[in-house]
Amino acid sequence: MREISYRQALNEALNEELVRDQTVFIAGEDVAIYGGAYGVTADLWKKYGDERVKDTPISESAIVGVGLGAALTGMRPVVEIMYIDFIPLALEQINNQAAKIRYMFGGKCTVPLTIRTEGGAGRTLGAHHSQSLESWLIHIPGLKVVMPATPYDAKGLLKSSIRDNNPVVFIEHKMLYNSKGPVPEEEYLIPIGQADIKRQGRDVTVITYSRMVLFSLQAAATLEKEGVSVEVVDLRTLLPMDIDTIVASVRKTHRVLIVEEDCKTGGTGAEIGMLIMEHAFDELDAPVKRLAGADVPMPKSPVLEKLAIPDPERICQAIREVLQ
Amino acid sequence: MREISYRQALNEALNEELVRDQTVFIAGEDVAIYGGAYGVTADLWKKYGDERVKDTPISESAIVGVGLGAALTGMRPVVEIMYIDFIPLALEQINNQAAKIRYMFGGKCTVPLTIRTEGGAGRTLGAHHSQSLESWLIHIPGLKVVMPATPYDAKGLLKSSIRDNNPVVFIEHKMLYNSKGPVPEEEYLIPIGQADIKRQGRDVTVITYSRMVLFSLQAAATLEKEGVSVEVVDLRTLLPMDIDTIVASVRKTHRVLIVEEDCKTGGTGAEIGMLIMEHAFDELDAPVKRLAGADVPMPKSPVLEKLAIPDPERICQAIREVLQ
Amino acid sequence: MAVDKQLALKLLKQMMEIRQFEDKIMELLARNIAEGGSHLYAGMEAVAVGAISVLRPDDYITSTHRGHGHAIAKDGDLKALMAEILGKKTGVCKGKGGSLHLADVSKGNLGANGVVGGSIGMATGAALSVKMRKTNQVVVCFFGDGATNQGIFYESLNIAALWKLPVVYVCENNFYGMSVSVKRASAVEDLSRKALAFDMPAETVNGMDVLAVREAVGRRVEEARNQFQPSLVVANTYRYYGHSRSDPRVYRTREEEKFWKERDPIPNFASRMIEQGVLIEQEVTELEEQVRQSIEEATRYAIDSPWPEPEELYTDLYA
Amino acid sequence: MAVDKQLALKLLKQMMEIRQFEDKIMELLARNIAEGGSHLYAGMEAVAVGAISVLRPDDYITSTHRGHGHAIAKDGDLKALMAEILGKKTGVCKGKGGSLHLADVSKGNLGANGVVGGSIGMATGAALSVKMRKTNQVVVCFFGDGATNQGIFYESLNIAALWKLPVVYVCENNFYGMSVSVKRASAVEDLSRKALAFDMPAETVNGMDVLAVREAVGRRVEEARNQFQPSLVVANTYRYYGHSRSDPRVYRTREEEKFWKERDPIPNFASRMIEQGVLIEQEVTELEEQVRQSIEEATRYAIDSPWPEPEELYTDLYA
Ligand SMILES: Cc1ncc(C[n+]2csc(CCOP(=O)(O)OP(=O)(O)O)c2C)c(N)n1
Ligand SMILES: Cc1ncc(C[n+]2csc(CCOP(=O)(O)OP(=O)(O)O)c2C)c(N)n1
Ligand SMILES: [Mg+2]
Ligand SMILES: [Mg+2]
Repeated sequence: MREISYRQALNEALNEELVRDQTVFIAGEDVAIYGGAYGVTADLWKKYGDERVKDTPISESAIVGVGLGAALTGMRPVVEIMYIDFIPLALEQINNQAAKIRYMFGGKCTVPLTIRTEGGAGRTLGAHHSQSLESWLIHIPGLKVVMPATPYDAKGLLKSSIRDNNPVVFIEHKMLYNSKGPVPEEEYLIPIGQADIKRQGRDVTVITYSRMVLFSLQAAATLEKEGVSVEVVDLRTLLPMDIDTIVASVRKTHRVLIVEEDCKTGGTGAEIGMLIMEHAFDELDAPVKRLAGADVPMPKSPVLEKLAIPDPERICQAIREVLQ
Repeated sequence: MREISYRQALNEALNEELVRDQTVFIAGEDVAIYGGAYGVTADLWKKYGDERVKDTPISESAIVGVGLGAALTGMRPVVEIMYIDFIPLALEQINNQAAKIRYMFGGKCTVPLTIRTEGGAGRTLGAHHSQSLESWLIHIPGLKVVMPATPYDAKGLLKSSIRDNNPVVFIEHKMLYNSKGPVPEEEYLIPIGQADIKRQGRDVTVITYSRMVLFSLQAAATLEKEGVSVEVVDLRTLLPMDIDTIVASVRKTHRVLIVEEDCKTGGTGAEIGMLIMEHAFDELDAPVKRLAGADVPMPKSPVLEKLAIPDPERICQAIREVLQ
Repeated sequence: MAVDKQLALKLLKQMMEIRQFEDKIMELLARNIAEGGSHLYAGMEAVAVGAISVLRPDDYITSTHRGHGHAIAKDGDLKALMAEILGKKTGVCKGKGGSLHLADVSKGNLGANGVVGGSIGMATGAALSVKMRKTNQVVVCFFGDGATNQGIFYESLNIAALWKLPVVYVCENNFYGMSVSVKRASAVEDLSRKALAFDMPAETVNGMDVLAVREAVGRRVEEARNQFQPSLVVANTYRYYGHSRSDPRVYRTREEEKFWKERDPIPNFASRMIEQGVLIEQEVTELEEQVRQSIEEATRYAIDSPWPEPEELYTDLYA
Repeated sequence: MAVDKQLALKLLKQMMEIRQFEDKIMELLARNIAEGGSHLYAGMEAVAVGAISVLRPDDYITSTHRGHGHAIAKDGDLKALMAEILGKKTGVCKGKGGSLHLADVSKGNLGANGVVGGSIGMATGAALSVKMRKTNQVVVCFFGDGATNQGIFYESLNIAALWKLPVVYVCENNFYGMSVSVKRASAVEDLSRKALAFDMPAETVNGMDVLAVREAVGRRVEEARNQFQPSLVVANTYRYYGHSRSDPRVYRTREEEKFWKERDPIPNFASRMIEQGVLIEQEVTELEEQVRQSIEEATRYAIDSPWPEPEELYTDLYA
């Protein structure tokens, strides 16, 4: 199968959905002429023009509000918030409006709105361009939250997100845009809400998502040489969470490490661990362990940034601890 | 000891700190002439005037921004966000600016800013006036998060929050303003970061905070008649969390129920449960259980609202389940 | 603008419906039949009724925390609205929204909103949608004077002016945002000046005069519909009740209240229509009685309606 | 405004420092010695230098994502700034802030900001603080044209105008917010019109002319200091480099870039000073060389400086 980048996969998903459905349009800062801060919307403006690929003012709150209004009235917008760090500017519109409106209105409307954004550290951009705030978003009933790790998942899940009749926050990772992987030429969709076992294993389960999937797979490969068989569960969707896949894996390995890049306290890992406690306590041979980002704003300094998030080596070490 | 209301206790705390420190001032919507939507700032404007008790425009983002700028430059502001539901409007300023600035600037400044707000359901106000979003806030390193349940704690903790040189979000509960309790005449402080055992017990620990402390105490009283001894831990501060008190209680009872009003997924209960898993797994005779708000926007209908949050009866039932 | 009998009766009826609806809710709140907050529209009827009277049924509105008036004027069903405010299963939002979230998307009402300024972005997006779908619809976006201090108000007006969207922003200036007067909250007292930041046409109109509102908004709606020209109309008006039930109204004087009540949009419009020979006294009295009956009916309906089933707590969340 | 030799040398020196600092960083980025993003101020020097030249040392500024220029003009230490941009322990923020968070509160620089518009509220609050503390200080708040589309910009200007706060808002209009031109982002091209919404005095100034900026901001700062009169000054200017390192600048023409480079604030100011007999050619050349050396020194210092210790990951969080 051909290999393309995560960026390219996302770009294809957008292009295909723009072709398929005339109600789809894109709006966000620098998405048109510039093609997106990370190049995800490259060339779409040339093809579809201002009418369907819209540069917006730097107005995050209104970007989501406008997307929501359009979604409520017959369109299927894909809006972009350039960095997840700026999601707080739009969070009132996401949390109070987009996610709640259908329920508040007694189910009498739909909100087919996709909000694309990106997160994560790794480019030494400091505290305002390196966050991972997904745990806020999983705390918003009415929303779906998708966070793909591979080009294949990125394409299939973005297409599903756009077609979903609910508001979806689709979170990319800045360090994945250049990563490559197999993506079929023919069309496919990946259902929202299904985790994927990226590597089968017997001794321990690593539950993770986004860039940390890649690091966890590296760690698993390292540990294989030590005779440790690591299963890597890529959640792909954080809300709704695929508890069945998680529990099945715990039943198999009885030991769990959760790896997340987001800072630890109040992170998604807490929810995952607590779900395991609730659904599979008796299956556990050891406490579930979290390896997460440090509970600090992301420091600029490259040496500190590396220490602030998990890396393959520390994942190995944490797995060893879980196995003891 | 005299008994006063939670509202009155807060009002006294504000008044005493205004007297004590000329750099303290209050700003927020309807805090001056009106005395606050829930009356917490009553009469302060008459005493201190516009200079120190300031009505603001409906501009949540700037309210926090202005508070932050003043805090950075020699003042000690207490700003109010009328409902926690509107915190998202100011979350960029809270998360990216107020909480991170000291760290980003290498420790070369302090941010003595208190943000008062209120949360919770119970008045059938619907989805925009009934949320409990504290779990977002505990996910912000650099912040402190305080959530008192009694008039005594409210007063002592608000005074400590105002004197703290870090940004503190102080979350009151709309159903507690009229509740009464003993509060000494003489001045006292309660340190931020210390949980309080509101009732000693042997058989099971209930970990909770804010209004759910009262419900949990009611449940404990009911269960006492059935011969069950329930310990009720009131966290009081959610960030930093008093893990020592939690673990000590778990060591004693070996069974835990977490009760929170906030909706379950991604809530504070997940963090508490996961901390117990990490610090006291071997002490557990049963999985930690969560009783939390329903994962839905708060419905208006009084019958549904009651079902959407824990009540003493359901707390009793959940405790019985933990004991099985 | 000439007013024929049919129109006069329609405008008068809607204003009476709103007034009596609100008075009834005040009563239900006092009797603890209605629970929770309710921001009442009494006094401001001419704004919603005048503005919405120029719209097509398929045009959109967005509303506010003070949304009963807009909902009624946008062809809302009195029974379903009253039931919603009580939180009943038969409510227009199945009891899940309540007073603060009255909505009926099928009738073009994109909803009341508990967040001040919360629907201004949405209105702007709906206007983008109708422009893209080429349906010739228009959006009227209601909000209060207080909302003009919210960031999203400015962000949205900028986008509407920049992209030429068919939306008319109607600011209901009742001179207070809760207790804070416009003078104490806004650097400009003439709120129409805020449109200058976007080169957007703006004007101020007497919001106690249903025909004046109708005329001004009518003109602006036509510009929006035919030329994609957005605009801001500030309607000066007054709310009769306190901001919410518990408000002792210490921030305003009884004289000021009296001043505005003398300009009550309902009797003033009625007597003008009688003077002009469009209506006769008896028609007005009959109409009032007819409205009284429909409000009573709606109230009975709402009170007698069942509560939502417990299972409904979890329905209607995802599509 | 008469300019004496000392002032001319100071202004020229600071502008040269900024330009050479930015050129050096471009070089360090290319050589992968500097990592991450850097938004460079080259081309815009006259704005920071002109505006800050009228301030007292204890006056405050707030800065932007493009903050090197402001930091240098506000008496920043070149070594500590350069070290910060490389993320070194000796940086002004101990390597924790980086380019996007350069700050030195002790010198009145309340910091660069990674969020567009993120410091406008803060500047307004600092102005409230100085007014309450009666210290007679003034705040100058810098932001870009793009930031004038952020809600908090309007919320803050309203509060400043309403409360009469001693703050001068300086909009650095370089005609683009990243790739989006003012024409494509703002309903008004004349950004000073945005102050009309708050009855705030505003004016536009040639941001390539350090003396013009100095004169305009100087006047406004005095109004702020003496009469608590806030204002908006729009300085039209241009950034020479792309928005960030990876920007191919497809959204603007090479002719346009040429037009602005012909108006370069540094040589233009230098020759004007020479023409007017305030400076002589040689002084300019010597100054340039002196600045070159200090930038080299700062660079060497920064490169040779140690990284933060691992423990520092957890320090400086809480007071
Ligand atoms: C964002 C936000 N802040 C505060 C409130 C609390 N609140 C509800 S109504 C109101 C006043 C609104 O004033 P205005 O916009 O003038 O509308 P009016 O009530 O006068 O009709 C306030 C402060 C809110 N609902 N939303
Ligand atoms: C809230 C926010 N949205 C988007 C960005 C990404 N971004 C960084 S700089 C920039 C353009 C800013 O334009 P302007 O305010 O004109 O300043 P300039 O870069 O031209 O100096 C954008 C969109 C950001 N940093 N913050
Ligand atoms: Mg009002
Ligand atoms: Mg710019």
